Amino acid sequence: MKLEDNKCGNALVIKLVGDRLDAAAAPGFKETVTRRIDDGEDTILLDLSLVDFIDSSGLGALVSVLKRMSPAGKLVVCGLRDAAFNMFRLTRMDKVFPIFPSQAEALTALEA
Amino acid sequence: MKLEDNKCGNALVIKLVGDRLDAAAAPGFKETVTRRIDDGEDTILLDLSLVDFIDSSGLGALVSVLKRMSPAGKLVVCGLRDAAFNMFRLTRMDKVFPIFPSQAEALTALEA
Amino acid sequence: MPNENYIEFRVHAGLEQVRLVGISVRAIAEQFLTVARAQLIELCTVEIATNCVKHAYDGISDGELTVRVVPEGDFFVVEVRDSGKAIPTGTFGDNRSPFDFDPKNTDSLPEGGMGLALVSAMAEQSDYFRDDDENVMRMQFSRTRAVEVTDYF
Amino acid sequence: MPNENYIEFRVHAGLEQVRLVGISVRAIAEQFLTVARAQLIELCTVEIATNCVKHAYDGISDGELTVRVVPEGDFFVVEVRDSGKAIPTGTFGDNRSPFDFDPKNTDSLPEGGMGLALVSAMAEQSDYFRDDDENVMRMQFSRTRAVEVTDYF
Ligand SMILES: Nc1ncnc2c1ncn2[C@@H]1O[C@H](COP(=O)(O)OP(=O)(O)O)[C@@H](O)[C@H]1O
Ligand SMILES: Nc1ncnc2c1ncn2[C@@H]1O[C@H](COP(=O)(O)OP(=O)(O)O)[C@@H](O)[C@H]1O
Repeated sequence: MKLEDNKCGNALVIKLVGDRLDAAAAPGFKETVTRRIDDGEDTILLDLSLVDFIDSSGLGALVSVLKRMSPAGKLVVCGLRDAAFNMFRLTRMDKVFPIFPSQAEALTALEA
Repeated sequence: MKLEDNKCGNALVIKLVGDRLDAAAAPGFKETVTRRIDDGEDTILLDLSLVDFIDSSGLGALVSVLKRMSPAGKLVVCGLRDAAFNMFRLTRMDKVFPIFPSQAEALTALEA
Repeated sequence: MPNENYIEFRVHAGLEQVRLVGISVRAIAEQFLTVARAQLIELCTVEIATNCVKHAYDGISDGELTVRVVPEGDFFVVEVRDSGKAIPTGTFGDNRSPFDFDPKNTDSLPEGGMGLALVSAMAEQSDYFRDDDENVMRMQFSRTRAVEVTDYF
Repeated sequence: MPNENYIEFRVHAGLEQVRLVGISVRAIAEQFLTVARAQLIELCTVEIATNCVKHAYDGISDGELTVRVVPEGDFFVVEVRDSGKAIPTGTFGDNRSPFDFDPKNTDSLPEGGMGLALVSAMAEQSDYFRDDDENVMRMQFSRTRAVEVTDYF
């Protein structure tokens, strides 16, 4: 899976370019995002608007990178399509990750 | 496959309720439409707007009912979706069957 | 080393199964090719699998059908196998096209015999052969060639 | 008489194949169930097939995976088979849910071990058993029950 980075003010926007965050894609995703966090990024917005399938391996990778953040850091997601949103609700992860409809709304909230 | 009949002036509108006109659906389709023709219908509009797959058996059934019409009769089709339209073009049947975008346009042409 | 990147379907040789395999093959083909090309691949798969049900196994209802999809390399390959009757010699590769009709002459229009002609025209390569006691139809669709429907016939 | 209305997939046990089988199973499920239910069925199929690749065959790369879909009767049944290692006794049917976490406590969140729990929760019935030297996971999804995502957990 390709990831596209984009700095917006303090926030690093990472867009997943690919339609599946599954066992094949999870390791690469986790490695790349972990590297960004270790490089000092502490406000991260994951844009999942192209993703229409997340399995437990993908979700595990999301939890991993969340755990990697410093306590003061912020990691939020946006652009969830139906299948991805259902996966968050199914696993109660919608109570863990702040979820925004779009990049714009997420960025406004992160700046506030 | 279910067929819905509807009389509009002189024309009998037959709508295919089902998404495939294939080897499983073709015999029933052919039998029902043939019966209508034998009952005296001579202006028939086939609405294929729900059909997204036609194979050679389906096409064969369409040709069969066309051949069954009296020389003075008219049989036209409308509502072709991409896959169905491609099938007509691929097999040159677009030169055989008058094709209209919608029921309304077909009916106007049939009345003229 | 055999090519490991394949999906093999095994089903009872019935028309309902042909439909579901066709839908699956299209869904897989859409991962590698355009939607329009994937539709053509579904069509060819259904044509050949329907022939297995109707001709190879005619009447005998306990046959099995195997469809193998190999989405690798330059070609998207679909192989359909049955263990029914062989296609009569000369049927496949017949040069007369059923689509060579006169559109104004209703009597000249084909009511059947179009399936194999469609496959010959749409697959970049198609071969029929016997393998032990099985009939195999192997169709290859180019993954790089962008084909317009109007290119055919 | 065995149920003839099945689709069986045979593939090499690899993650790319799991993806394609998942997509196919969803396309078939959509013929019988709502899009949302079909997505859940794809998810469960992928979870179990991924476990075969990662756990049952760990490292050994020449395994095969069989997924059989039976879209008949009141249940849509998906059966996943491999001939790798058995699931350790007690793993499946474990009652502790990985989703029983405290959302405010990041340390309590699960990074793995969610696959089998998802399947137990989403399938109306799921059973794991050995059949000769194969592992079989059999999942049954009700075709009549209309399930909301919020019904789970
Ligand atoms: N798998 C097969 N086994 C035996 N005969 C076959 C098979 N496939 C095709 N045939 C023969 O070839 C003919 C042409 O097939 P096709 O072009 O698909 O048209 P159709 O099936 O509509 O007749 C069939 O009518 C049949 O006689
Ligand atoms: N097919 C299998 N063969 C052997 N062990 C398995 C199999 N499936 C699951 N397991 C074991 O059960 C555990 C839980 O599986 P699962 O809930 O899917 O989570 P995960 O695969 O993310 O660890 C796995 O970590 C593994 O130890």
